[in-house]
Amino acid sequence: MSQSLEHSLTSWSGQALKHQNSWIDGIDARVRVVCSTLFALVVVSSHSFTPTLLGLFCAFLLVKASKLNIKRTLRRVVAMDLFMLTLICILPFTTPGDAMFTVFSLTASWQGLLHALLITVKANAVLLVLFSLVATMSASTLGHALAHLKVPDKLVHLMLFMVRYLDVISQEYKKMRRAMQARAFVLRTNRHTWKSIGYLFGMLLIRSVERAERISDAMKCRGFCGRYYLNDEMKIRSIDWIFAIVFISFLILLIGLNIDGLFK
Amino acid sequence: MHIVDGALSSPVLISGAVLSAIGVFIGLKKMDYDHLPLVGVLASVFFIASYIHLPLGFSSVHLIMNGLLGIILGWVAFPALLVALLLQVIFFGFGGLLVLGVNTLNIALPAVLIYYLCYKGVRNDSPKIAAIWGAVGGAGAIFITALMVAFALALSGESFVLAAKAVLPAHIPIMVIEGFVSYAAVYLIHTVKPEFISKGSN
Amino acid sequence: MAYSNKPLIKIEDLNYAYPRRGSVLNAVNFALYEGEKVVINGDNGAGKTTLLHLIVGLKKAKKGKISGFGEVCETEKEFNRLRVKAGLLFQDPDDQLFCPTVLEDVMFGPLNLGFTKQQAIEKSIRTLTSLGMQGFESRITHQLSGGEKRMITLASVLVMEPQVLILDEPTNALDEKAKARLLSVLKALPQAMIIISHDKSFSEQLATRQLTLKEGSLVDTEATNQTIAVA
Amino acid sequence: MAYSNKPLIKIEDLNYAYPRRGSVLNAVNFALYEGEKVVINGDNGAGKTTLLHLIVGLKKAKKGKISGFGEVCETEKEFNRLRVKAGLLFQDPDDQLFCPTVLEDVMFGPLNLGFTKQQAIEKSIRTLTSLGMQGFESRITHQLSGGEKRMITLASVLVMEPQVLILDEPTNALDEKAKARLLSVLKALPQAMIIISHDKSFSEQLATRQLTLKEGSLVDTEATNQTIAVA
Ligand SMILES: Nc1ncnc2c1ncn2[C@@H]1O[C@H](COP(=O)(O)OP(=O)(O)OP(=O)(O)O)[C@@H](O)[C@H]1O
Ligand SMILES: Nc1ncnc2c1ncn2[C@@H]1O[C@H](COP(=O)(O)OP(=O)(O)OP(=O)(O)O)[C@@H](O)[C@H]1O
Ligand SMILES: [Mg+2]
Ligand SMILES: [Mg+2]
Repeated sequence: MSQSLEHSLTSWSGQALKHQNSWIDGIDARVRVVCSTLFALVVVSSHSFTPTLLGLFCAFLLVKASKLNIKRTLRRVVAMDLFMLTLICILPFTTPGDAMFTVFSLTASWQGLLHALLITVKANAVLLVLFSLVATMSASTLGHALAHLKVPDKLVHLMLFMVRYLDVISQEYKKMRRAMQARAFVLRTNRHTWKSIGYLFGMLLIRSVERAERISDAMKCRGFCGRYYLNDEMKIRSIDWIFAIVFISFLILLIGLNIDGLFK
Repeated sequence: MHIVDGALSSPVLISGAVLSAIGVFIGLKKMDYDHLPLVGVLASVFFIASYIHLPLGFSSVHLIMNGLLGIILGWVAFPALLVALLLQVIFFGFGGLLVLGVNTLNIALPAVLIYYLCYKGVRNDSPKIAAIWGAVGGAGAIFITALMVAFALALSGESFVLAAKAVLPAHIPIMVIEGFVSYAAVYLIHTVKPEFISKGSN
Repeated sequence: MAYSNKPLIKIEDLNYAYPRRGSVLNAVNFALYEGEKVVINGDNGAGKTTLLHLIVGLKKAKKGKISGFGEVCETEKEFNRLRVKAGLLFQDPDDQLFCPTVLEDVMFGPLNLGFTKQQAIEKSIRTLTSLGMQGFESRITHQLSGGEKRMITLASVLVMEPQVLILDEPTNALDEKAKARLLSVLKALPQAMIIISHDKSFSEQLATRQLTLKEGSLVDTEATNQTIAVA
Repeated sequence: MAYSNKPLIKIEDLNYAYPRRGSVLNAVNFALYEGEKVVINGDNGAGKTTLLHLIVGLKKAKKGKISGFGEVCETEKEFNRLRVKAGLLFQDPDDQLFCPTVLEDVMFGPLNLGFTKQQAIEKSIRTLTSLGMQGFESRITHQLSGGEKRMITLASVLVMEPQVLILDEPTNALDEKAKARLLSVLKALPQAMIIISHDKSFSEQLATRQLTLKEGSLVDTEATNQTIAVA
């Protein structure tokens, strides 16, 4: 399980999650980022099941609409849900309330279970919306969108640099790792393993720093004078407005359901 | 250690986000445009650290290496880790969007603390002594991270106290491993390219 | 061939040594004239890359004089002016392509030179088109193949309209097709060039003059070949 | 030459393709016998490195059978056993050298095999001496020259006493002197070898058999030369 996730991690170099073309790809990146952030805000601060479940339902619709590769999406969600499982196991015992059952004189409460389930639903809903709206663009598009949303310049360029060199450096890592493997190195739980990995990591750092020096040199050669530039025109079109309005109306509905819940 | 969305209470989320924002702000102030390639490249090295899985008995743990990052980058660790964590949330679903502030704080603040704690030590002339400080930094950062995760959980409600208590022991093996790995890494850097540790920070 | 008598780039008695290492360059003398395409051969680690970096002032020589376009270069500012006129292509294209998309990367130079965004875009697209790379503008740089990366780095240097091109192993990691393509592009360019290359057939087709960097100094390739033949 | 009739390494019908790319290897068949020194030529990007990595299981073939020393290898564990007996020298020495000092790097293999530290040190020093690299033990790997790095990586493979040596462009980045030195070392070694090399004179002096990797399959070099001569 964690193995397969590790694999997708090592081969990621800033590309979007695997998906087929859909109308969501046509929507402005900024709108998608803002909508999913608002969605997260509303869903996470909800108190009752109705709005969160409705949010999860909406997330499912979006996953369907964005034509994400279901297998890969599931792999990521299940990884998180395994973690949530521990929460579901612990919370009923630590939350006081109506007894559900008792083991070893520990009482599991319905309230605790519900609380754990609520958290699970929220976390899943947020993730699925992120996957379908944001992860369906490449990391550099995301960077451009963030720049337009007035995220500090340095932060955006830091992200773009990181995405750019992730692939280069992970290739170097993989080559060195393979060379170790070729000399019959097997990962074990012992000091030899940790020392070797430490050396590998240190060497990777040194090679990366040397590369950073070369990149700086290359920038100087092109007259770099302390400024970076981004080029892209993002235009909001009517479909973006429509999507934003529909989505935000839905969020307002969720908020309304919450207030209703409060008054009851 | 990523906390997921929905678990923490709003006050914890908000204070985490505010504190992280301050850290990121200081980090960005300390980072010149000239340093961007270096920081960007190092941030990707630490992204890669998180997919180095080491076996631990029947299970496995992945490296975090925030201590070493802190030693090298100081306050700049905040923006570097924020970006790395953001990408991990969006493209891999590790953690969550609203807890990003808390998660960044939990990993980056220890890095900065370690920077001040081990600054002198890792710059010692003897590689062995420097490496020992590196090990202290590596293990110490995980320790502080675990402590902060526990706090964030405990502050979010009575029902999380037990989970919070479990966090610390669960991190002890990782502490040991990171200690050894950081020892070797600092030792290597010290023998191969000593100017890196003394120069590559600000 | 009649050269104009003023060299574009001139190096006199250049010396360089890395810390904790013996000297790498030892009294190197060299001059590049208009219209020349000079190929520099040399073993690995001979110091070829070091020489090129010294020429454009990325490293500072311990001793020796570098003049570009008639001016002696010493300060960073002077070298900065030299770098605009002498475009350097790095050995590893990955070091040079640091912007997210191709167009942004090619635009980076002109924007630094003070062109407006609109002008920079136009210049970039024109350069890309002249290299036959039209349609690549919005491609993501790190997802290109080796040959494509090489062409884009060339475009990002050419867009600055340098008078001299300095190429560090441009055929590195290229397959035959990409190599042939690059060769025809380079042959058609009017600029004077300094080219490092291990590739015999490539350099023979391109060079107007061949030099070898050996034991820290530049010698005529033919001369070395003769001594080998004699020995 | 009389070969013992059991091949050390045998490949049957090997296929490989990188994702998002056409097939690289296409029904490759090959057998290596005791005492052979097989040179594999091939253009850049022909898939030579890929082939070597498949043989020792660093990449997993999509289709085909690899057997080493009489055993079919499929799982990671089986390949690990194969790797102990078949030492692979990487194309770029920098990828292989990750320890701070030479001695530590050479010791890495024996330690993986379960030798004690003391034994590992003794073995390493013996191997270094046999390659004429005594005195390099405490040198820092990152600061060695290309030729020295190559020799150290060779030592770090030989110290594991493999029965087969697999060398990926060992003369890459070597100057003439270092090349001659490596040639004499390799000639003196008793192991069977698979060598990738672009260097004609080097491979002619070393090879007992020459193959060419072309369009995804291995063919006799002489055969290809003849077809070229005919064409
Ligand atoms: N930063 C450095 N610190 C110390 N030594 C260095 C450094 N960079 C290069 N060297 C050494 O200086 C020598 C010349 O290096 P250089 O890169 O100029 O060679 P080169 O001729 O370009 O080789 P190649 O054909 O491999 O590119 C080499 O021996 C190299 O090891
Ligand atoms: N990780 C990878 N992902 C995708 N394609 C790859 C990868 N590694 C290699 N390739 C491609 O596979 C082909 C074969 O590569 P390989 O490295 O085996 O060639 P080679 O014969 O060793 O070349 P060289 O002489 O340059 O070393 C090349 O076209 C290369 O671009
Ligand atoms: Mg070079
Ligand atoms: Mg190869």
